[in-house]
Amino acid sequence: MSDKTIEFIEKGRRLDGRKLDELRPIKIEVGVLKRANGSCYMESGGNKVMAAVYGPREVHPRRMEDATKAIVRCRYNMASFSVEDRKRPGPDRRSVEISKVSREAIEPIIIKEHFPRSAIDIFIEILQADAGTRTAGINAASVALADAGIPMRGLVSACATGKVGGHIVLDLMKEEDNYGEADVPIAMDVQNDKVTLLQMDGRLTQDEFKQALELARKGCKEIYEMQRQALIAKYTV
Amino acid sequence: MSDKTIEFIEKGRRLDGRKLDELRPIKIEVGVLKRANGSCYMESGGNKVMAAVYGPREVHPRRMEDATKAIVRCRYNMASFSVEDRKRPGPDRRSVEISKVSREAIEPIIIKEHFPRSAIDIFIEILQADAGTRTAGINAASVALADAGIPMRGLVSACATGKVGGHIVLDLMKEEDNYGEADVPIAMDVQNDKVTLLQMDGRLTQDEFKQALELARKGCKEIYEMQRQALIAKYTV
Amino acid sequence: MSDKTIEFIEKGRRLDGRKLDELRPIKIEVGVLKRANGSCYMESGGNKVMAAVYGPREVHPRRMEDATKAIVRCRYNMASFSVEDRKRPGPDRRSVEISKVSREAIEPIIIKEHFPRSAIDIFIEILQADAGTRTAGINAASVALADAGIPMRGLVSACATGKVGGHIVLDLMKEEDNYGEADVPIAMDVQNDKVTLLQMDGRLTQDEFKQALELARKGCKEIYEMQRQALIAKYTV
Amino acid sequence: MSEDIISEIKKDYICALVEKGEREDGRAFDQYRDISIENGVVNKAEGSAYVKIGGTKVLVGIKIQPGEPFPDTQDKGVIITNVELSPLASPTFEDGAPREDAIELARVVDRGIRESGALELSKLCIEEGVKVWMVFIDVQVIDYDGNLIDAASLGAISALLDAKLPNERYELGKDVPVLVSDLPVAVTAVKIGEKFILDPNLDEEQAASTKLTVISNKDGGLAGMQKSGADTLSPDEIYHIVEMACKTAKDMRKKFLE
Amino acid sequence: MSEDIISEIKKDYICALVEKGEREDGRAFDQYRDISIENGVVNKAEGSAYVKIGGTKVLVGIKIQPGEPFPDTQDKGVIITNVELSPLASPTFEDGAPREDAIELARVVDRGIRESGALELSKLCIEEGVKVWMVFIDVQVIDYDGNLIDAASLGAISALLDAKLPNERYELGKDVPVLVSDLPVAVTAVKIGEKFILDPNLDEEQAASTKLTVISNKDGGLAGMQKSGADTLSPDEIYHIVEMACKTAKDMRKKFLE
Amino acid sequence: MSEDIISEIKKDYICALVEKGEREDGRAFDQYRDISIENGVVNKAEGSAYVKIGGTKVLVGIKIQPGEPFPDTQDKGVIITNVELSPLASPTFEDGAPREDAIELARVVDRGIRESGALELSKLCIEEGVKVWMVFIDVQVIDYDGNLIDAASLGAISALLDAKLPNERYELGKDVPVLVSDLPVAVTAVKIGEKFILDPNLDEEQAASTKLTVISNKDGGLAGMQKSGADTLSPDEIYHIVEMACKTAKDMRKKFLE
Repeated sequence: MSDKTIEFIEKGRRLDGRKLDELRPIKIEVGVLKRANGSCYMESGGNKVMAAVYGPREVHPRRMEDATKAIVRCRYNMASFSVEDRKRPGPDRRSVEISKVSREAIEPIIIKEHFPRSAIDIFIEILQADAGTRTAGINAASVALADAGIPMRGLVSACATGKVGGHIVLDLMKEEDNYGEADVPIAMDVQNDKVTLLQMDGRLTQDEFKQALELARKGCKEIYEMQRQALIAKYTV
Repeated sequence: MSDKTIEFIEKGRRLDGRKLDELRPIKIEVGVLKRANGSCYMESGGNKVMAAVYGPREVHPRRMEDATKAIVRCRYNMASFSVEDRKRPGPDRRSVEISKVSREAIEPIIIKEHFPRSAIDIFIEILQADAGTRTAGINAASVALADAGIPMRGLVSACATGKVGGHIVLDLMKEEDNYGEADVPIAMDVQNDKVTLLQMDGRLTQDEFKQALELARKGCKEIYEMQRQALIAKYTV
Repeated sequence: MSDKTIEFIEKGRRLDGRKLDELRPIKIEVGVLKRANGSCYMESGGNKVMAAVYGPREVHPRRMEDATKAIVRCRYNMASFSVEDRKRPGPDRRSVEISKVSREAIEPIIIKEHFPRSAIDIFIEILQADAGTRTAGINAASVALADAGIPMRGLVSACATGKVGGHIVLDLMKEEDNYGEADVPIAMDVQNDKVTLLQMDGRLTQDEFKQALELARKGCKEIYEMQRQALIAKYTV
Repeated sequence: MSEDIISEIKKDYICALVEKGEREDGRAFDQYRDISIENGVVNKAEGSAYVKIGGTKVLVGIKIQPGEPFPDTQDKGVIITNVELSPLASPTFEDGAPREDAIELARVVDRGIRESGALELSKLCIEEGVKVWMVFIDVQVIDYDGNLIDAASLGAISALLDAKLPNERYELGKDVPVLVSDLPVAVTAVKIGEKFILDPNLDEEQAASTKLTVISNKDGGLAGMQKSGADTLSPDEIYHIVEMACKTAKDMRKKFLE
Repeated sequence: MSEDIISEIKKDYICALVEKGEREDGRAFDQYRDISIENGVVNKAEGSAYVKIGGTKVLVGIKIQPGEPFPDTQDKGVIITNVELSPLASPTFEDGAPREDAIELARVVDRGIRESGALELSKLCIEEGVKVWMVFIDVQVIDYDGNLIDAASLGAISALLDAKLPNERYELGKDVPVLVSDLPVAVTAVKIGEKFILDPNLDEEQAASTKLTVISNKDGGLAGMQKSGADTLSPDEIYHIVEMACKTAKDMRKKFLE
Repeated sequence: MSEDIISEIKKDYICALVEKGEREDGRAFDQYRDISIENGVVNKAEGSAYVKIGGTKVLVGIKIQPGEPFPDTQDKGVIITNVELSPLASPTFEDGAPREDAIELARVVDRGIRESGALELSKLCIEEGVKVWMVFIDVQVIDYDGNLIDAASLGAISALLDAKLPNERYELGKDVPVLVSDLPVAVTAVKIGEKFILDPNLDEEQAASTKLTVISNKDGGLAGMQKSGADTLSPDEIYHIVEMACKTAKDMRKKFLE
């Protein structure tokens, strides 16, 4: 978040021509990988994300297993070439945190009790990054879980809202993320109107935050619809 | 150890006004932590040290356990902000060595046979460092063990002696440690007059070494008395 | 491999006076270590190599064991002082690869079925390096295995050939390795005329490669004879 | 945190209490345990704060040293926040690589300081493109009895208020206090059953299904949020927590930071 | 790769097929699965290639940045090749330190590019002794169904053909394509029983006792070889593979790289 | 060192022998096993020594390279000592991060060289504040049959006596011998029952309850001490060991270093 002067909004349109409450274009492909039990490739603006699910499968190391339910693990990773300056391979502090909050964003909708002593592993690879990779990853992972046939209470849909040039906008692009005033990534179980991921960076009044959350609700609903359509298209004969 | 010219001793007094055989002020607080089974906070000159003891408890990993007695483990650590130049978190070679010699200094007085297949874990955190952290840590750990109710043959009491400006002195302060001629950290089971830690850096004649060890004996006795008083104060109704 | 102009071959002789198909002097000592089950010290040109074999012994960690045969492990390591610029201790990517290909070069001749659920560990230390350390290490390890009494189908013998100044030559020395056109390390089970290690760096025509492989065959035979003699000398009363 | 898992009985007991509007230690739902802060406790640090919230104790030390700026912020100082979950503080903290808990904790504390504008990074520039102040915020957890994040955040801002730029040591003039432009305070609520309580102690933290930390500024606005834990929150629940947190933060700020 | 170990029955079946001159998926012994390459798929990379060989998928990204030359090659650019066996790509790829497989794979791909002369390192010098181009070849394995090495090698050279030197970004003039001087192609054969087949799929790879990768250049000459696996090869078997590999590489080069 | 733990019977036997004034291999209590030192064995190293004490073998190599001085000792060279417990040397040495034994060993050897004044660090300055000699003392343990510390210490000083400053390689003039100003020798005693013996072999080391290493200089003074192991020593026992060690060191110095 910085104070660099950019005219983010002109005549109700953003730098890329979007309206304030408009998502970037989204493309979803289901079941694209051979080895994984479930997978999803998703593009969202300039983000390109691959998610894969393995499981339910045996837990290694054994001492991590839970006798009453499946454990869920998640690894968010950025490919070295996904960002402007090459990223060193391997986890850094940022990706460890995102792996954790992504897992916690997804876990509530998984019916873990069906698979005691087993693991459900979610892998998210960011192949090209353009602001909003964590929410894109959660969206893809949610579809990949469905593709893997993991029993779920619904889907998780995620997007970021934020404050840019004084306005609350949906789905921040790179410049808005870098130079905007606040960034609020949110994930929801849309069918039950429940928030599963909530983070906030930057500065907002309480009122602005409410607006941001309401806008995210709208965005998540739209994404949910696209996720559902992609799954239907895949699984309808 | 360097040859920098400092007038360490003038009229029998040291830089901070102490006599040659005088300890720095010591403050001991017993049982200061809630979670640990035993704990001790100690100040000794400019050193501030916290020690905690956990155990006897299960051994992880299991293959380390001993069927005939408890194993003792010790971790000496310096907080990043405890020294002039910030220390990177995590163990370095120095702290690995000090952890080892501290453990070996303490182990002889623990009656390990009482607790087969279990572990006694000693954690020493240096919060502020001012020469003599290892001996301060051992002193605190010894009291923390007693506070944890671990059966012991006595207490371990430790202090450093050294050679400064040609004199054998007790309990080196920072400048004496940096620019003095020799440093001899010693720990003793005072009641049995046995040495449990002995290291020496720098150069001493055999005679000087004897003087240094005798002086340390005196210092350890004084510290023992203070440790005992602190424990009595804590446990007397 | 570089294009630096060196006159590698003059009147059929190389920089060190060797003929094109001539090995550097080799010295083999069998059973030089007390603790290892088998060992071999070998000098080959300027290379000084120690190999040790431990096993068959229990496998740690247990999950690596094979119920039908012994597992073979191999660690190739260069001492910090073995090369011109001090090498940082510990494995680097090069040594991980060489450990793998060395293991695979040796494994085919070991009769692993004799020792289910056990491990045979091969350790190779390069004490002085002078081009051809991996083949020297394999030669030493092969003798150390025999010294350890591990049942084998034969011996593995290894050497490098390469292209230097337009000629195919045997057993590259440092300058030839650095500035020559190609390098082909090869290991063979000479008695059965089978190749167990084959790598190639640089550029060769198919015909040149055949020449290189034929020359390596000759070199391996000579080395095999020396390995055999060393073992006979050691084990004949 | 396997060893920290409290018995199902204890958990049920806490849930039942909360259901009835009560807490184990008699506190109101929005009531903190006793808080104390001691500054200037580490003389080798440029600033320090020893914070106790009930049984939870953290020591925060600030070290400030000159260093190189990042290539894309040549005229700004650098903040580096680290949390050490010392094994001294809990039977479940093990030696070794920092766990995801420690990393999340450090990053949330860091964002609170950074995003609130508490430190003006441009004031920490010594020579543009060459030398800037590196501000290390090191949180040493001493005793873990729940709600680390509020303790660590409070310790961080309090230690910064205590800190001086060590100009003299680097021959840059006289030591001056670090300029602190805002006073972010983190307040954490956890969900137990369908209720929300502030400042959970360890047992309550174990019994909770999820938590939400809200960091707010002097002006009452938000400077950061972090939901943690695998349960959901409805938008209304979130608004409720935000309101409760901002109100409580105001009291804490007045009492401990102003 | 324990979980990848196919059942003995499956293995016997594959061996029996090969013995009869057949393959599971009906291919001839020297026939590859369908190959496709897509370039320019990652806009943050200076070059990229998404390669599919049957079910195997790898994404190769080229990043090019200025850096310091090595002390002994002051006038030469630097190539750094890395392979990530993402756990996404196989149930047997675990998170953590790179395994010896990944390291071997990266080093063979690297040597193919380096030794073939595909990149003229002296053309990658910006200022002798001070600044040269660092060319990072990062191979991300996306789906692992056998024969990674050929896919990774093909992806590496294809991504280099797609790559531009980012002169503009570093104020060094206009962006220009990376100069690629040769087109090395890796072809891998595995030994099943006494036969040799190219481009093994995962099952065939598991059933094989050893493999040999042969990298050849535009002029039909060899630019690298690597035997892998704990079985032997006779000299004649090696010559047979080399010939088969060079011929196949020529076809692949014409079809995908020229 | 679990696998190294000798049987209780063996241990009792050794203790009983020592009690009677005898040792397994017939040595007197203050008698070393055969010692041999070979210098100049590694031509890539600036100095080297291959030391055998009975079955124990260590190879010490000295590498000397220019580098930057530490900020607080701008006019002094740098000594870096490292010990590798190669898995070649013992069934109990595993691959991986250095164990506390290796670290302690390296640090004691290092202090012996450093504190004795054997190397005058100010003579290792090339250009104050800019460039100094970095002296790497690398101890490779080849065969572990007890008393590593004496072997490693002896190897370190002997390799330094063998070492040359590689001035020519760095265009700083002619190569000259490293100036060695003192000859520290480490002598280690172990306690078995109530007795003390020098130079324990592996079995004796296993049977011992604690040990004390005493490093002494040419002038007979002490230059370092390290007690190791979880048993106690009385002051008188310590004085006894010190005396025995200094006397023995004098003989070893004369025989192997002067």
